[in-house]
Amino acid sequence: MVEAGRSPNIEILTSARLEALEGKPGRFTASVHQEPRFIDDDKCTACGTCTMYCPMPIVDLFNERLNITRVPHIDYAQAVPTSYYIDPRACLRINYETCNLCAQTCTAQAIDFSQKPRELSLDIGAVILAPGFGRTDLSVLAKYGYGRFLNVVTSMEFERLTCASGPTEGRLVRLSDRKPLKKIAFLQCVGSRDETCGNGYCSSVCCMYAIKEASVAKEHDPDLEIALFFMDVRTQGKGFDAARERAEEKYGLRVIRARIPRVDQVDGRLALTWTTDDGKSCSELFDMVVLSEGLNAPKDAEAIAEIAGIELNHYGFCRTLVDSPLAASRKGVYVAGAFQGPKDIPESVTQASGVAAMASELLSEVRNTQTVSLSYPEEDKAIESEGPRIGVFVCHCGSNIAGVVDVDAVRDYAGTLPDVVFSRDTLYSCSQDALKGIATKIKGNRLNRVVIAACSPRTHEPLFQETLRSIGLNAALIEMVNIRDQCSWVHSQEPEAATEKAKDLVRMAVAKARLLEPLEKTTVDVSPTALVIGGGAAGMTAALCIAEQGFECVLVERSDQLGGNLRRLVWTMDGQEASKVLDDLIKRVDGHPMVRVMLEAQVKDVSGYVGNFTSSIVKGGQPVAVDHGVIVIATGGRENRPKSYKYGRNKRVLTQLELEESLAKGKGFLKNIKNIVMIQCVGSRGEDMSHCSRLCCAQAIKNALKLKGIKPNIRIYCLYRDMRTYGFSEDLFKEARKKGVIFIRYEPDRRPEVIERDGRIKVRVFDRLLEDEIDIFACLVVLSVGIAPGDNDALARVLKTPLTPEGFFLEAHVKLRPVELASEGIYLCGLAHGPKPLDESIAQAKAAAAKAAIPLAKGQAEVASTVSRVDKAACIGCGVCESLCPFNAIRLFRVNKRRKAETITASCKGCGICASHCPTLAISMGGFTDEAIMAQIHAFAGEKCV
Amino acid sequence: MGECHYQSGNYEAMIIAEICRQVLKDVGVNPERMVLEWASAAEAPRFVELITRYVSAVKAIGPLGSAEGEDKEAIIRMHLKAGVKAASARKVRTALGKLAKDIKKSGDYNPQIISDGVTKKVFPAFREERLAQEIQICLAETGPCKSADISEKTGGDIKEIGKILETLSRKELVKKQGSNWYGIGN
Amino acid sequence: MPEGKSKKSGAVMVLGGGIAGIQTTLDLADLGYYVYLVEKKASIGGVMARLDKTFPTNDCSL
Amino acid sequence: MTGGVFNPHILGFFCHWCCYAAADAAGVSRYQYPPNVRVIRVMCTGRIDLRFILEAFGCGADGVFTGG
Repeated sequence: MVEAGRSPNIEILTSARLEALEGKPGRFTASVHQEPRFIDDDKCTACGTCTMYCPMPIVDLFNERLNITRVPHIDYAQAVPTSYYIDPRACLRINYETCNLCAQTCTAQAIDFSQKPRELSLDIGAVILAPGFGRTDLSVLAKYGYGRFLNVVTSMEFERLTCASGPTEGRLVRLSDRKPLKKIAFLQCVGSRDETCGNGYCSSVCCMYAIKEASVAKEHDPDLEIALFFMDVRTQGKGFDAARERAEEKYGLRVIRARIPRVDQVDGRLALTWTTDDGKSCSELFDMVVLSEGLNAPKDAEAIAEIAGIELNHYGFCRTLVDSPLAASRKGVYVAGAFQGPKDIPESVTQASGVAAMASELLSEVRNTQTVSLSYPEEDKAIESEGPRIGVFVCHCGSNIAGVVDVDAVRDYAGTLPDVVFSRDTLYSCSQDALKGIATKIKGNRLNRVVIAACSPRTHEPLFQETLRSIGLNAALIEMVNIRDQCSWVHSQEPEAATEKAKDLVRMAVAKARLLEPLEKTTVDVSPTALVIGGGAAGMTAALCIAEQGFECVLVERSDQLGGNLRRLVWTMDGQEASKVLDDLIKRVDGHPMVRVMLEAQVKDVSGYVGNFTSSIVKGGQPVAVDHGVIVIATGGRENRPKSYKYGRNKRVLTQLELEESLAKGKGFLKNIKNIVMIQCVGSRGEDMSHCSRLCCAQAIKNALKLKGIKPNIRIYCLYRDMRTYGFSEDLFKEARKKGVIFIRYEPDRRPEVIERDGRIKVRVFDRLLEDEIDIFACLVVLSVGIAPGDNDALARVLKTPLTPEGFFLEAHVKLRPVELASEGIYLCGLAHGPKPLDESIAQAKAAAAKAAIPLAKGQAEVASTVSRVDKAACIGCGVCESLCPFNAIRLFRVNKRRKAETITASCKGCGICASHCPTLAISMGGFTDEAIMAQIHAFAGEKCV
Repeated sequence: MGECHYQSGNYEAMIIAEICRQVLKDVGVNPERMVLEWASAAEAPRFVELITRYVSAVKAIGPLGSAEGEDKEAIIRMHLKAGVKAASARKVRTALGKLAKDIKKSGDYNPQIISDGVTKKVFPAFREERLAQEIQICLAETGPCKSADISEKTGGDIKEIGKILETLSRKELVKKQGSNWYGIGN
Repeated sequence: MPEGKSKKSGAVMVLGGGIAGIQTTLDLADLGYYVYLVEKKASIGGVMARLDKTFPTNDCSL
Repeated sequence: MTGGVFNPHILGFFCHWCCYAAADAAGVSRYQYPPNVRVIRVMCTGRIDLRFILEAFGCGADGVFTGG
């Protein structure tokens, strides 16, 4: 969020909404209406005085109405833009021309009631709709006693209760009497899979977030008792099942398969009644009931659709197709996140990068035409090489620091420290005018090291580094001292101790500043070509998308034809012909001038780093060297071949894909087939493979409906553990039930058995409702076998990237960087990342193409300056650093027959593990050298150290 | 155990914390003076509780040195000075590096494995190097003395000190004359 | 390629400042486009900013 | 030392991303805690070398708090 706030090429328009959108793709005009904030962002320093003085309390919407705040407020401390705003609805000054207290008390004079609403007209090339989702409306919640009983809360309210900066500071208490909680119940599918409120779909995320909220609650209070009421446990994301099972076992969460119809209150506690599978009826009392509310279409969906000229689906979400999941119905308008359909954060982030790629495709020829890149004056090497001339600036931050710390005393004390030639206090060092003042003082006194004693470097260091760069001083020659967030704010009752601490911290910073060295921000040239490994649906989509963005792409496919698993698919989930999608992709790939396809080719070795990879690809026995800047892994996955269930030993036992292929050959195949038994999770979730493959339930239902379409009176049984038809595929599940498909649930410890007797096969399964074993005679048994990882070991070793325990590639961060690998410049999409349906693979391929195009678009990769540097003479080539580095950013090279370590600056993240483990202390970290830290330790002791 | 921004940084810190605890015990400093805690960016209340609890714990232990024993302050300071030298010695750091490498390869960072690894592979090397450093400091400061006085001053038992004196004399850092040992200015 | 006199605009409008809006805005800026991020509330972050921790890693959501 | 009461001198090594950020968040919410800790910011707890901790104690620190 912070980066979005700072980039010169991003303009955040808050309290604004879209009024109209005209024009055609590449040439739109959008008119936007913006309400005033009544506080000037640049001036406001978020000190909070206005909130203290405002007499008008209002309900805090950010905290789900659980506490009160004042008219001038900020949603939460780390909000971006980091400035307060006035809520006009309740403001006395705006509505009744009285009060004006906040404007008087604001020391930064940032409050301005003369601000008016603005109408903006923006010339844009593409529109991306990401308005998120709407909340479940009260009528649905009221069915469960929400609004009548205080202790019935929604999951969002529960989030605020567990949040450390929330209304109860993380203490879990009953809202009715603030007593600590003992027993909590989570009700699933509130406002989802519920015909009565029109939301027949499944919201895909509630099962997983309920488990998370339960675990967080147990962390707060281990002896809490928690029960969760599920219909199907739908935790089908990557690593989700594993996380859920760990949580259930570690926290003793009780999972009950029942849907609670209503909630009653019995002497202050909440009563739930339900019947279990075996007919027993139970009822229990709970302190709190959390309603896992689903994700609705945004409230203003119709308005957005009408203005943007796009179509919605029958649930009010944006309508998209399986083979182009990110494009809304109007060309040039794209959709990402929950507005396209209920989804979790990892998928929203993936789709967000995906639509960035589509916009970048549409506007590739006008790239960099409207962005501004800052230019800096030449660095003044002379000053930097002189002896240390340190300037110390001690900030008042209005009263935030000066109210507790004696700033003058600290300023004078700093003046006495060796090498400090200038010391001054400032009222607000982060305000525009103070920064200019600091710049002139630095030039005026020929300072070459700067110490800023103010707030946290985490938030403000870049701001001061920019100031240094703007006057020709290297950005590394600054050290910040946190005397606000970690001193005055937290020791407000002990002013002398706080002042003493501030002096010590300044002394330590000056000691470090004395040893600061200018650090080069090295940039690395990027060769503008991408290498895509794997020619399946994901690989082709990624290659096409990179080429459309204007960059050359080499597509390597092991087999002799493109298509991968897409070749075996017959129908997509929304009924399109899969072969049409396949042919279209292949035609566009073969026809694209920027894509070079290499069939029957395999990547044997890859060397280099982001921007400068060189791969040797073996094609027809001959190694071919290819230079490229980035790599996209799209090696796909493989249909699992189960060993059990008589598969391979009886020709009437097929997999879902095989069924689809034979159905496509013609109806004759079904001539004397009357009974079909489908078995879900074959080989998955605990058998050959531990993971759930996410798409087999939907695929089974699709095939069942195809069968019923061809031969309506055919009998189909589906034996399942959890029907995981998440999102809109829930409709298909309902339709299958309507068409008479019989669903029988089995427990993992009593899996169905395929029995062969004199040529006929039957399936024995324990039916929980009848509490007895039943045998179903089957003319055909169809197994949903799930997706196993391709043989990724060879490629993983070549690229030195880790694999997950299940054998898929491990992404850098499951939520924030889902399509990137830890090592820079390598991206990932499709089944190689994990099992997923076609539309998610395509969206992920676009996302990978977007991320891969960034270094290509920039032409240069800028490298952080706090990287490691190896002193070759001291290095004895022991290799400890190479083995410990999490980013393969330090490698051993042969330097005239001796082994020496060397940093790969582009990949180094500056964590410093190598430096702290080097036996000969040969590695120094930019900005955090051993000497600097030792100097700080000695300064910490002050006089005490000998 | 919040997730470390650099993925494995916090695991390596656990190994260093373990060696530090064993070293502090060895030089007579109360190991509870050094703690390694985890608090993610959103766990401010947990952080405050950790700091408050830790400060009162240190208050209970008392000032460094005098809390460990009335006359011990000077000796502990010498142990620590030698300890820093030992922690910079290549032999010790290689042992630590190798242990970190093996544990990372095994991927099993549970505390028992770490503490066994440190006890067996790293701490002995550290203790030997510390004693060696102390002998040289001690001889340089107080002049020649018998191995018995050395072991009493450094806290190492006679056999241990004997062995180290052997290695030091082989490196010509010390010389034996009669029953006294002399430091050679290196 | 677009016909007619009007050249394409090198800017993009993103409607909605939640996690999806912010992520696509950052990517577009990196890809060399000027981005207008239109958010109806007074601060960006959307629903995710209200979450305490987010699955499956349970690290903070800021 | 203020008065007779022993006031420990503690050195903290805080990791920039986690513990240092938690300390900032504590400041924003204005939690109060004892002022005895002086903080050195490092990019990661993995950066903390055994030498630093021993040097700190050698220089008279009564305690070392490493936070990740």
